[in-house]
Amino acid sequence: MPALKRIAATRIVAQPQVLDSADVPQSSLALRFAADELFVTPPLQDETIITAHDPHAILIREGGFAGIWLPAEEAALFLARNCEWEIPNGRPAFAQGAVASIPTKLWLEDEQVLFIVPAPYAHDFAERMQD
Amino acid sequence: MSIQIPCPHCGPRPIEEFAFGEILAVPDQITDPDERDIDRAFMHNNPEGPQREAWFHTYGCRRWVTLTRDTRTDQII
Amino acid sequence: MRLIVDGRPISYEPGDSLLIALLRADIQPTGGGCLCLGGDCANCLATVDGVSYVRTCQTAAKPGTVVQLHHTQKYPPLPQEDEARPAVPARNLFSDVVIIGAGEAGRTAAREAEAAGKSINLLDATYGEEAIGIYPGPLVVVRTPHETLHVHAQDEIIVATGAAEILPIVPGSELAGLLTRRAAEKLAQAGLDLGRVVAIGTPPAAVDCQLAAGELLRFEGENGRLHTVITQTEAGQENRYACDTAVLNLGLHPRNALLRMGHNLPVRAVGDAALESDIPACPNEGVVCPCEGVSVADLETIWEQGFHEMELVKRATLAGTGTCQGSTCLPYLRSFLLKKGKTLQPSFTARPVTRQLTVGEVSAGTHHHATARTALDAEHRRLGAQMERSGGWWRPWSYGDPDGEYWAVREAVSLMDVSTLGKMIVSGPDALEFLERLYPTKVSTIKDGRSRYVLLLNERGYVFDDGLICKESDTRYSLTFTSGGVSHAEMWLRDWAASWQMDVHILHQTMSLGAINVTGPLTKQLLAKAGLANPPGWLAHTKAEVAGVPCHIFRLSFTGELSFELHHPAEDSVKLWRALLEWGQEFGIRPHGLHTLLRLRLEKGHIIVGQDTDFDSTPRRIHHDWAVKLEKPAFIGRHAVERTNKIPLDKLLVGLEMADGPAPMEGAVIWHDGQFAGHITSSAWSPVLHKAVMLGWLHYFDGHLPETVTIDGRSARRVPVPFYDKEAARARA
Amino acid sequence: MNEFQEKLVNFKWVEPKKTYDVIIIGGGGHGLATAYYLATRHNITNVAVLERNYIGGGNSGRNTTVIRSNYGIPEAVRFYQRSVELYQTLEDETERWIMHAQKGILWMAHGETAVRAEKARAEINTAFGAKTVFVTPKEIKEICPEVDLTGGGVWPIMGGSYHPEAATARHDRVNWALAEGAMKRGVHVHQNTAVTNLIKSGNRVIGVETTAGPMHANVVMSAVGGHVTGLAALAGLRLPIRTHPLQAFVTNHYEQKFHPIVASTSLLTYVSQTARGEMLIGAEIDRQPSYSYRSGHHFLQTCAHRAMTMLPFLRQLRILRQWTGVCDMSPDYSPIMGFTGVDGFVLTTGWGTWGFKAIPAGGEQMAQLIATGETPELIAPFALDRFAQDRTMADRGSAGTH
Repeated sequence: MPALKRIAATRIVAQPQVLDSADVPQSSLALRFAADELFVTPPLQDETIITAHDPHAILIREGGFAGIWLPAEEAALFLARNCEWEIPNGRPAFAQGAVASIPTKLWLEDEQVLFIVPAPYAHDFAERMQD
Repeated sequence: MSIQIPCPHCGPRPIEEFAFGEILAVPDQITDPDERDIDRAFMHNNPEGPQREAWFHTYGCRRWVTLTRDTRTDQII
Repeated sequence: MRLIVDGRPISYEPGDSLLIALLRADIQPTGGGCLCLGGDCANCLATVDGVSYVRTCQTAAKPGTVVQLHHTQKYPPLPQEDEARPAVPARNLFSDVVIIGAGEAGRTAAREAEAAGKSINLLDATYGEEAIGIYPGPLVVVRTPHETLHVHAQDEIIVATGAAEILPIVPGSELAGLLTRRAAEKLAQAGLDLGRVVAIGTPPAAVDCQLAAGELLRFEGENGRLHTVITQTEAGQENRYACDTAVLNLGLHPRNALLRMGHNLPVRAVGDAALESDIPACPNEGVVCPCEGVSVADLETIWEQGFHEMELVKRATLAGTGTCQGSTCLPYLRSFLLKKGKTLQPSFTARPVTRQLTVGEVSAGTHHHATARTALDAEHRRLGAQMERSGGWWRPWSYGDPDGEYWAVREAVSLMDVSTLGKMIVSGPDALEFLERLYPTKVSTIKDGRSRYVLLLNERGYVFDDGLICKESDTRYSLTFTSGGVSHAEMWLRDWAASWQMDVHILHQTMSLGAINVTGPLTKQLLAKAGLANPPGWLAHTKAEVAGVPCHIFRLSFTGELSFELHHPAEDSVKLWRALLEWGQEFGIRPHGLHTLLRLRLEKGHIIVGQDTDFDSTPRRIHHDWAVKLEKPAFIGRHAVERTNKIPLDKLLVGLEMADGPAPMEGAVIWHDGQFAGHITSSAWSPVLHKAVMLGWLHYFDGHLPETVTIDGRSARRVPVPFYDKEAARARA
Repeated sequence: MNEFQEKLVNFKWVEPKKTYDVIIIGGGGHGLATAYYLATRHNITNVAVLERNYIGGGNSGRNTTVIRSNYGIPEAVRFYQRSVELYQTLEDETERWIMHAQKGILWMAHGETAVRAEKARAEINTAFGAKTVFVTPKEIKEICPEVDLTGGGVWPIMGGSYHPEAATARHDRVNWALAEGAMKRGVHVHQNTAVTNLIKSGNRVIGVETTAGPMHANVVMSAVGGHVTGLAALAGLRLPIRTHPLQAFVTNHYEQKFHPIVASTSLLTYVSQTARGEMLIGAEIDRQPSYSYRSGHHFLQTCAHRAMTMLPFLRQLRILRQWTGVCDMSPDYSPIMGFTGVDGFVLTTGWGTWGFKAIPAGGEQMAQLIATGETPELIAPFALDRFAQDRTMADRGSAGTH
């Protein structure tokens, strides 16, 4: 079975404008789950980039998501079989919604695609990737 | 796929990704506080036509989307 | 190249459909009836590779295909499941325009759309792409021989499905040897010998035939085969034409079912599919609906019985409810009703599916709801746990020895994976005000580092969830909810935060945090060994490392014994679990499952929302008035609680015990003086108390609650809860 | 002619009168049954049933025809058991063939908690007159050999409840038998007659405006299905009703071999075979309220998938058609019957997904209520004012099921 691995990240809930202008390190992957929610992997070293602007921001060490990279072609086939909404054309792109009936986040690059699901669904997701 | 709900954060997604939430409204003509309470707790406008609704994007951003849907056609206005 | 038909091999030519192959071998699939070769009629059905009702004209002949004919007047048997049959995959396609039908009209529409810069998907039934329905989206679902396509249109769907030929319904139309004009042309092209051909109406191209004069009256034949066509001239004279094949051109009716089911969707028809239907004259006799064997005489009878609406005629005769879904009979039904009722009634409703599709094919691309697994799922399975779905999660029901698990909690130390517990953080300047309005308890009196058990009420004043509020600071609280209730609770919180325009942040972290409950009288010894020197006091919480894992530790007790709930990053769950199990060995540690937990908490009289509570459980009805502070000016459900408090109580959730004998079943009926008095919501034999203890709904009789009741024919007594450790000395030890 | 063609029913259509004793709005099962029982039990025949379309054209002709009484609360078990029994004698009484067939329903439990729930169902049913027993997987296999006890390896079957008196009948024929029975005793049934307003005198409803002109009556009853909210509003009533789609599909016809009705609350689906050999498969309501009557693909896809999980042989059956009704759902999943607080206006609604099985008992009881002016004991718990009185009738036995 394909192995999804837990992703070490920081999950942040903060004011949207603070997230808009957050100085997230270039090397990290920052995914905007919602207007007021940001997922950053690897975990933020310096939380003050958020807390300095929003003292009530919530930042947690987040290990509750699991992910897997697939080559673009393989990802496209899996998505064609299991995704009932249209994947954005641009690259890189972030998209989220039901894939194989599991809430899924996608980070789409030219050559590869990262699939992220809540870790409690990683087992079922892997099974569905195999089908 | 089916009816599409336009999620402002995630884009249009099939209705099955969302949980339904009606936006309740007690008519002004009900003035007795107890009657207003009962109305808000149990009664529905249940219109055949446009209805204000909220949909929670369970499979995406996990936030509420509000919209107006015509219950005769399921079209989102 | 051969097929197997009813156990007999027959050969076929490359490119043959199954029907053409059968006709080459002089086999009529259903024994007779006019064939259309267009996928419209039901006269070419057969069971193909185990699937019945296959339109053989739409199915390519392949080597080794097994065909069983549908014998007339008998339904095919229900199949056995063929384990080897693989699941059919789905494929999603997206384009601006979807065009159904690749005939001339469809191709023209495709050229126009492309010229306008649109992306298109053109579906061609001749390649086996059968559109079976149009749905909101808009979406066209398409069956192909290999997969089910979900073809999504951004702009519009164009129906270019053409028109079907009207079939004859006169006496004798069930004979073999009848073809529509297009069918005759296709067969001639495939090189079949049609014998002596008589044509009614415009004759087929490139087929030698005799033209029949006059109106079609009936067919005659022998052994199910046509030998004579009989027509009538205007003067009333009968003409007889001896022949082997009759070719009929009786008019067209549009294949517009897809268009009709697409009303209010961006769907339009082009070409023949957009035609108005020809309304043929309805003959005085003959079979109108070959699928269900409905004759003109039957229509006359049903009309006389008072069935006049199209839908009622359809339902009373069943005309139009067979495999072809009205493709044959609909024009004639309309014509008959026009004649009788003088008005042209609309076609009956168009419903999916319009073409052929199996249950397996339509289910392509779907999955069951996923059941969540905690980070410890594999640990439980490795320990031999029986897993149970509960609140959307897989949870250990028992590790095989419920009694051993029970005594480990009561007398030693035990672990339970409670990672499924709902968890959220609320933070912000309005956090306190937000929670005050949300919960019926007085949140402002919770001190820093303390937690409190709380109910969640809906606007009806009914309890819909429970959990804890844990204060971290004046502007930050962590909240817990039931495993099954947290998703709804998240919606609830976000909805109210928006409605009240509260300046708060909300984070749902159920899956981010694992949680292990360490419980039993020896818990402190174990935790000390694991590095926790100063565990928090009763209802306090603190952050500290346990076994090297950063934990948020909550002191509370659902089991009735000394308990600490260790919330920790989910990625550390396995490390923490294994460390505690290992270090706990000397204390006799073993994990317990839900089965044991249900019994432990029942002895303590702790309710489970959803099991012990009902849809209409006000705090008063479940004896939790203490959790509601009506002196607070506003909280959700407050008005309803006040209002319903004025109504005399009709039932109460109570504790019951039985002096001896086994525990009654959960759900058992409670009787009082022979009258219904309620039912049991939780029931278990208590090993520590040596009796059956229960929670149940008990009704009031004339304003009084019965003291003794009958359950299972035995006497039970109403008692206060908790049943065990009434002073909570053990939990607070 | 096929063996299932209606041969016995003869309708008598007449012109409407200006005045009736009772006007019933809605020519579905409940409206027709009320008229039938008014005529046969109370000799009240100056009655009109007004149907805006054709009789049985709403949910009465779109449901999945299951008759059962294995509900979760005593009041419901008693009421539906009355209906089960009335159905058993309806053919003899009307001398019409409603294709009543006793089949038994198997309710699958896929886990320990569900096993407890099905045992509890058996317990409460037995106490109040409905025959339901808990059955083991082995017994399930005997009753229904086609079941895959492993549930496709995903939803294993650990037991279930079996309710042998559960039956099916052909929905249209029930409507027709009741309509004809009422008509031949003098009741008027007017099709294609839509009610456009209620005629009131003060706070009292005294008649209806219709597309065929005004008609007056002492009692006006709403037996309207999904569209009840708009009608009740004309009487000044707000209802605790939301109108949801309910979908189902059938396969082509197969040899009559599949005997019981098989249901699963976890899988939200149920399966039976009709007298004509179609496999009939249904599900829970769609969650969003709607009056669109549109069939959905997601329903068809998931319902097919779930049904196959229990009954793998379904995989190879060809689907014939799917359809959608709209049903009036109450907040507590129980019906609402009786007086409304508006004089002259009574109501039967909240039939959700369980209206068909209640037709005879609902009609019988509402007829008694109209004839006597008093609420019969059997339906007293289902009064509209229960919500204000905090006496809701939440029934876990009705949810997820039909």
